[in-house]
Amino acid sequence: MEATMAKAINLALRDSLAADSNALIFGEDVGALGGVFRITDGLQKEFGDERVFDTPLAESAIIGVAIGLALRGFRPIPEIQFDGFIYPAFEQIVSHVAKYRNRSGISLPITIRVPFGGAIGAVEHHSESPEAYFAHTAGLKVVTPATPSDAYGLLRASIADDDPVVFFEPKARYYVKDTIDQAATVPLGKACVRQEGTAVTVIAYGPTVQTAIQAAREASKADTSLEVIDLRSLSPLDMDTIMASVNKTHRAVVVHEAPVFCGFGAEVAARVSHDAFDLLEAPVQRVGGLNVPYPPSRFEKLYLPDVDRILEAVDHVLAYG
Amino acid sequence: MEATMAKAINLALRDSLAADSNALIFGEDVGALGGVFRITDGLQKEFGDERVFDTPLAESAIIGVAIGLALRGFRPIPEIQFDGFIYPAFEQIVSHVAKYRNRSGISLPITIRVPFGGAIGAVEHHSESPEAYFAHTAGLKVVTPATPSDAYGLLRASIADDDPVVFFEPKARYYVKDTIDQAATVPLGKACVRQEGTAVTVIAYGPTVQTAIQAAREASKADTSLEVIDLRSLSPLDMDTIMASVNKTHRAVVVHEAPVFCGFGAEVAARVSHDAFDLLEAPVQRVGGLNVPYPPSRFEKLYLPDVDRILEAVDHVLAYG
Amino acid sequence: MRDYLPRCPLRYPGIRLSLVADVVEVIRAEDPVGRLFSPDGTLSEAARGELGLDAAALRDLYRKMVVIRRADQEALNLQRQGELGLWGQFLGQEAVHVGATLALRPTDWIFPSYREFGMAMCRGIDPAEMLTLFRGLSHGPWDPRRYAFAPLAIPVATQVPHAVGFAMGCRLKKTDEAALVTFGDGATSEGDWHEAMNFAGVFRAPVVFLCQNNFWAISVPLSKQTAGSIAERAAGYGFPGLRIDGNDILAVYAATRAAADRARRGEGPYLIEAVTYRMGAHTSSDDPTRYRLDADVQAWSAKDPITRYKAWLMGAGILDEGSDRAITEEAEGIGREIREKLLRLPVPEPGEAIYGRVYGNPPEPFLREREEFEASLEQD
Amino acid sequence: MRDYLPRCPLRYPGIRLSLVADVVEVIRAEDPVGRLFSPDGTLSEAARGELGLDAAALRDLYRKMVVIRRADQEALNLQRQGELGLWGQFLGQEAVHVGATLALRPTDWIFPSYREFGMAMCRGIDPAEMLTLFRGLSHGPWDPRRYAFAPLAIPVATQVPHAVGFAMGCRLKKTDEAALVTFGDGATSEGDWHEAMNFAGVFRAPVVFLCQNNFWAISVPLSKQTAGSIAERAAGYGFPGLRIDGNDILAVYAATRAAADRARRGEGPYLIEAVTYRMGAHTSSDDPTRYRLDADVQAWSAKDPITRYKAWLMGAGILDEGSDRAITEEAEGIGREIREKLLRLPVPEPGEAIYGRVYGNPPEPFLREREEFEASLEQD
Ligand SMILES: Cc1ncc(C[n+]2csc(CCOP(=O)(O)OP(=O)(O)O)c2C)c(N)n1
Ligand SMILES: Cc1ncc(C[n+]2csc(CCOP(=O)(O)OP(=O)(O)O)c2C)c(N)n1
Ligand SMILES: [Mg+2]
Ligand SMILES: [Mg+2]
Repeated sequence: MEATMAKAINLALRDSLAADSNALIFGEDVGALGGVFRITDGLQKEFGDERVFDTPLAESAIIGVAIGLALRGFRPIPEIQFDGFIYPAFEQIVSHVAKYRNRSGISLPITIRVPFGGAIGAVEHHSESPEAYFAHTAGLKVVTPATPSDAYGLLRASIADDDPVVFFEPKARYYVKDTIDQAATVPLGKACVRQEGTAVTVIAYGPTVQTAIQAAREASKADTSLEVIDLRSLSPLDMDTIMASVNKTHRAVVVHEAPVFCGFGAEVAARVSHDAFDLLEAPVQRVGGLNVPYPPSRFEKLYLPDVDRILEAVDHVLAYG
Repeated sequence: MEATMAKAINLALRDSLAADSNALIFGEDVGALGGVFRITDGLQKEFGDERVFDTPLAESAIIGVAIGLALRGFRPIPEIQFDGFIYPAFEQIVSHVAKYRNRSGISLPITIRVPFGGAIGAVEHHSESPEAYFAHTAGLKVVTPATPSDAYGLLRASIADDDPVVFFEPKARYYVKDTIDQAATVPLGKACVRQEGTAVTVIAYGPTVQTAIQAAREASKADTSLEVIDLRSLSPLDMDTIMASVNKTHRAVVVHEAPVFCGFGAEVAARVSHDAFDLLEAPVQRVGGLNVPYPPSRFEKLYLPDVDRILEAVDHVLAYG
Repeated sequence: MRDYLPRCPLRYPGIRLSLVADVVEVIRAEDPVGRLFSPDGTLSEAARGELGLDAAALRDLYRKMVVIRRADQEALNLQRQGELGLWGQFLGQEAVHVGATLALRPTDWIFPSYREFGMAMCRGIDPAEMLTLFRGLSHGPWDPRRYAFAPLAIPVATQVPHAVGFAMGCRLKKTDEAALVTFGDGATSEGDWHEAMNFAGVFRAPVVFLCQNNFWAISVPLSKQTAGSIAERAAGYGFPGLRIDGNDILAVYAATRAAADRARRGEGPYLIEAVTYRMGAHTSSDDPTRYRLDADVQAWSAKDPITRYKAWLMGAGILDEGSDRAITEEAEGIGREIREKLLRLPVPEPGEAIYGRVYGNPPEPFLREREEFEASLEQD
Repeated sequence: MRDYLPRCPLRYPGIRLSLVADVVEVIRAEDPVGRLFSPDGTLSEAARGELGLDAAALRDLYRKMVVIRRADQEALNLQRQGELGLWGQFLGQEAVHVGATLALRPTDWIFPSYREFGMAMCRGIDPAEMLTLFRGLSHGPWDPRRYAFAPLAIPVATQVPHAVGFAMGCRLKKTDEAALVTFGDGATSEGDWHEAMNFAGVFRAPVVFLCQNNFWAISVPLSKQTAGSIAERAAGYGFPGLRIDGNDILAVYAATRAAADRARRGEGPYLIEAVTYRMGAHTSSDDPTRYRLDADVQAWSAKDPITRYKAWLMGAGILDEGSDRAITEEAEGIGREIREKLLRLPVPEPGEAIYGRVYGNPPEPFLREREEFEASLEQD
C-alpha cells in the first residue's frame, strides 16, 4: 500500500497496540491532538485514553514513568516531541533505561520515539541530531528509518524487542510517500544496500539516505556508480554489510546531519579505516553538519550535507592518490 | 613545589578566586565539607560563603544558575560532584551553556568541574567517562589534565577563558604527587608529548596518560620506543601535535576509559586514519572501556584499559602487514 | 480526591479565586502584594488609587496593549503569507505583557519564554528586528544587555534557573535590581521550574516568578497539567504566591510592582500566577479545533483585557472616542511599519550568521573551518 | 521573610510540628491519615489502639529494629576492615525502615534510595547477598520481582518517577496494589522529584511518597536545602502531605498503612514526611566532624527510635528483660552470620558479571565482544 512515513509509523503504532494489550503510548500532546506531527492521530480514539494518553510537560518523568510502567509489565512507547527536548530526560535514559537490566535482570521493553533532524525551517532546538549521544551509551539500541516501509518494520521490531530502543524519526521525511508492506519484517541490527554500485560506498542513515540516493543518481550521469548503504540501526552497527560493500568499492563516504566532530560518522570512519585498511584506495570522507550549533533556518541548507557536498567527497575519494 | 593533583586544583581555584573577584565556586558540599574529594578544602573559610557556597541538591539548577550568574557578570565555577551526576544538567549544558552566546552574543565564562573516570572501587554511577557527549556538543570546550601541574595550568586557563569549559578531573589521579609550577601557563587546545618515542604514537588523555607512560616504560625494555601524547584538550582537538608524532611513527594507538563504541577515540582514529592515510603502516588501534555499562568495581580492572592491553595494541600495529 | 483541599481548587471554572482568598488570609499580615487585593482576589479600590499612575500613564497602558495586539496580528499575517516560519500569538495575554513590563524598572532584567513579543516591544526592542528570529535569520536578534531582556528560551522552563541565578548575582552585588521570569502553566511541570523555585527561596533571590496561566500547554489543558495549584506551590519553597486576574492590567501592574519592590528590599522571591487565556492557537502550526471548544474561547472573550480596561478608562473619563481612535490609527501605522521594515531587512552574511557568535575566544580549528566554509561559498 | 508564613517553619528546632498541626486542621475532614494524628502531630491514643497489632506483632517491630541496627553495625565493621568498599549507615532511621515496610503488603513494591538496607531485610532479602553490592560484586544482587523491592537508586530522586509509573500501571491493571517510594530530604530538591509528584497527582497513582527527612544531605543541612517545607508541598500537587515523628515506629506504621490503604481505594497519592535524624556519617567516606556539631547528634540520641519504643513496650508489659535479651542475642547471631556468609560468597564469573545482564536480546556484535573477552581471560 502507498503511505507516507508519518502514516507508516501511525500504522506501526496501531498494529503494535492491537497486537499487545500491554503496549502504551504517552507523551506531550499525543492524545486528542494526535501529536504535533499527527503521528499518533486517531490512536486515542481507537484505543482509549488509558492506552494513549497525554502527560504533563516533563520529559524526565515521561521516561521515568515509562520505566515504572515497564516494571509493572507494560510495553511503553513514550514520545519525545522534538529532538531538542530529549535532553531533560538524558539522566533517566543514560542512568536507568540503558542500565536497569544490568542491575536488575529485568528487561525494559521501552521504545522512545523521537522526531529528529533538520531541513524543516524550524526555530532553534527543533532540528537537532542527537543520535551519537545515545549510540555511545551501552545498553541502548538506536534505530532510524529512511523509508516508510522501514519506518513501519523497524518500529514494529523495536517495540517487539525486549531491550530499550531510541527510535529516531527523520521528521523532514515524514510526508514522503512510498509503498509499504506490513507483512515484511525488518530486523534490528541489519543495514541494507539502498542502491547497488561499484565505485564508492556512501554510508547514510535516516534523513541523509535520500540525499545519498540523489547523489548516486547525479553521479551515475557521470558514469560514477555509487553504492548507497542505509544503516537503519546505529547501535548495534552492521559492519558486515558495510564491509561487503567496501570490499567491492575500496572507497567510502559517510554522511549524517549531526556535526562531524565526534559524530556517529567518526565511529563508522574509524571502523572502516581499521577493518578495510588494506583495501582502501582513499581515506574515508565524512560529510556532515558544520561544527556549530544548528544555525537559523535560513542557513540550514549551508549547514546540512547535500548532494553537492556528497559528490565533492566522492570526487575526492575517487581522485585520491 | 610538590603537590597532588587535588592540591593543584585547590590552588588553581584559590588563585583564580584571588585574581578575579567575580569568580564564584558553588555546588553540592563544596563549602564547609570542602567537597567530597576535598578539592575546595578551605576555600569557603578563605573567601567567605558568598563566593564559595553549597547549593541544594539539583544539578540542572546548579548549571542553570551558573548561566544567570554569568549574565550578571560573574565567572562561575560550578562543581558537579561525580561524572554520573552530570546527566540531570545535560539540558542546561547542551541547550544553553553551549548555545547561549550563539543566540545572545554574551560569553558565558563558566567552568564546570567534574571528577571523572574509574579505578576507585566505587559503586555504580561514580566511575563514568562522559567526555564524548560534551566533545560532540559544539560551543563547549572540553579539557582534562593528566598531571598536577597541567591540572593547575589548564584549570587557570579554563577559568580565564571567556567560553564555557567542561573540565574533567581524573579522580583516580587526585592523590598522585608531582612538582607544579604556578607560573607556567598551559594554553587550551594544545596537546603535549609526554614521552618521546619513534615506533608507535600512543594518544591518551586524563586518567589513561599514566597508563600509557607505564606501557612505554614496559615497551622500552623490549627496545620498543613509544611516543605518548597527552591531548589535554579534547575540544578543540590538537591534530598538529598528533600528526607531528604520527609523521615520525606511522603508527597510532588511542586510549581512553569510556566504551570504545562512538567514544572520543573514534574521532581521533577517524582523523588520524584520514590525515595520515599515506603514512600509516597499520590501522589505528583503539583501546578503551568495554561496550557495557561500567561494571561492579571488582571487575573494573578487566573493563579498563591497562598496560597489557595497550602493549597488545602496540604489538598489533608493529606486527601488522 | 481532587477536592480534598478546599484551599486548592483543582479545576478552574473561569477565574475562581477562592484559593487566592485563602492565600491572602494567610499572608496579608506581612505580604505587601496580597494586601493590595480583596479577599475575592480583585485589586482593591484603595490599591487602585495608590498606583500613582496619572491619566496619561493609565492611557499609555491601554495604548501599549492596543499596539502590541496589532503587532501580534501583523506577525500572524506575515506568517500566513509565508514571510515568517512560525508565529505564536499572545492574543488575550496583553494585560500581562504590558502590566508586568511597565511595573518594572527598565534596568530589571526580564527572562522571557517564547511568547513574550509584547513584553519585548514594551522594552523598546525593534519588533521587525525581533521578527527576524521567526524569519530564520537569527537565533537572537537583540542585545539582551541593552534592553535587560534575555534571549527567548524555547526549551520550556529552562529560563527559570537563569533568572534565579541572575537575581542571586544582583543580591551578591548588593544592588537594588530585581529580575522577572515569565513562563506558562505547562512550564510549572518541568523539573527546572521546581529546582529554580527552591534555589530562589534558599538564596532569597530578588526574583519575581510570573506564571502566565493561559490554561493550555499546546493541546494539554491545565486540568491534565496538574491536580494541584500553581500559586499554592510557592509556600512549599518558603515564599508567597498569589493568584491574580491576569486580564486586569492594573492588577498585574500592582502585583508585579509590589513583588519587585519587595524583592528589592531583600524580602525574597514572589510567585504571581496571572490567570489569563490563550485566545489563539498555540502557534501557527497548531490546530486548536482538534482539542478545544469554540465556546470556551468565546466565554473568555468576554474577559478580554483590552475591552475591559477600555470600558473602565472611558467610565473614569480618562479615555474618549477621539483619543481611542488616534491610538488605533497609531497601532495601524506601527503594524504597517513592522511589515515594511521586516521585508526590507537584509539576510546576514552566512559565515557570520553561522560561525560569528559561537565562541568568544574561537579555537584555531574552528577558525580554519570557518575560512574553508566561506571559501567554499565563494566557489559556488 | 523566612517567617512570613506561620504555617511554614523554616528551621526545624528538633521536631517542630506546628506545620503538621495546620495540615491536619485542613485535611482532617477527609484525610484518613491525618485523622490518626493529634493536632500536635503525635499518633493519637485511639489510633494506637486501632492498629490491630497484638503483643507478638508489637514485639516483632521492636525485634526487627534491633536486628537491622545490628546488621547495619556489622556492615560498617566490614567496611572498616576493608571487606566492603563503602557503607551508608541508617543508624537512627530504623523506625522508618521497619514501620513503613511492615505496614505494606508484601506484594506492594518498594522503590528505595540507597540507604534502605533495613527495609530490604524486612522484605526478606538476604543481607549478606545484598552486601555484595557494596563489595563490588554486583550492581543488583536480588531479583526485584521476588521481593517487590526495586534495585537501589544511587542517582538521587531518580527512583521517584519509577514508583509513580509503577503505580500508574497498577491503576491501569485495576489491581489493589500500592507502591511506596522513599527518598531523603535532599532528594526533594531534584527536578525528578517534582515531576514525579505532579504526575502522581494528575494520574491519581496509588503511591505513597515517604520522605526520610534526616536533616542532612551529606554536609548540607535542611535549612540550606530548602526555605520551604516538604510535607507542605503535596498540596501544590493536589494531594495531602503530613509531617510525622519518624522516630515513632507506630506513627510511621499507622501513617504508611493508612496512606497505602487510601491509595488502594483509588484516592490517590500521599506524601509522608517522616522526621528523623542521620545519626551516623553520610557514608563511610564521609567525615561529619567537618560540618556538624556533636551536640546536635547528642540531642537526637535522646529521641532514639529503639530506646523510645522499648520503653513504651516495657511500660505496656509487652516486653520484658528476658525477651529483650533473647532478641539482642538473636541479633548478635544474625550479625555474625552476615559476616561469615558474606566472606564465603564466591566472586561471580567475570564474563557473566560484565556482559550477562546488559541485554535481554543481545546483538551479534555484543555477543562476539563477550566471546573475545572471555577468550582473552583464558589466555592470561
Ligand atoms: C522542554 C520542552 N519540551 C517540549 C517543548 C514543546 N512545547 C513548546 S511550547 C509547549 C507548551 C508550553 O505550554 P505553557 O508552558 O503553558 O506555555 P504557553 O505555550 O501556554 O505560553 C510545548 C510542549 C518545548 N519547547 N520544550
Ligand atoms: C543526582 C545525584 N547527585 C548527587 C549525588 C551524590 N549524593 C549522594 S547522596 C547525596 C545526599 C542525599 O541526601 P538525602 O536525599 O537527604 O538522602 P540521605 O543521604 O540523607 O539519606 C548526594 C548529594 C547523587 N547520588 N545523585
Ligand atoms: Mg499555557
Ligand atoms: Mg537526608
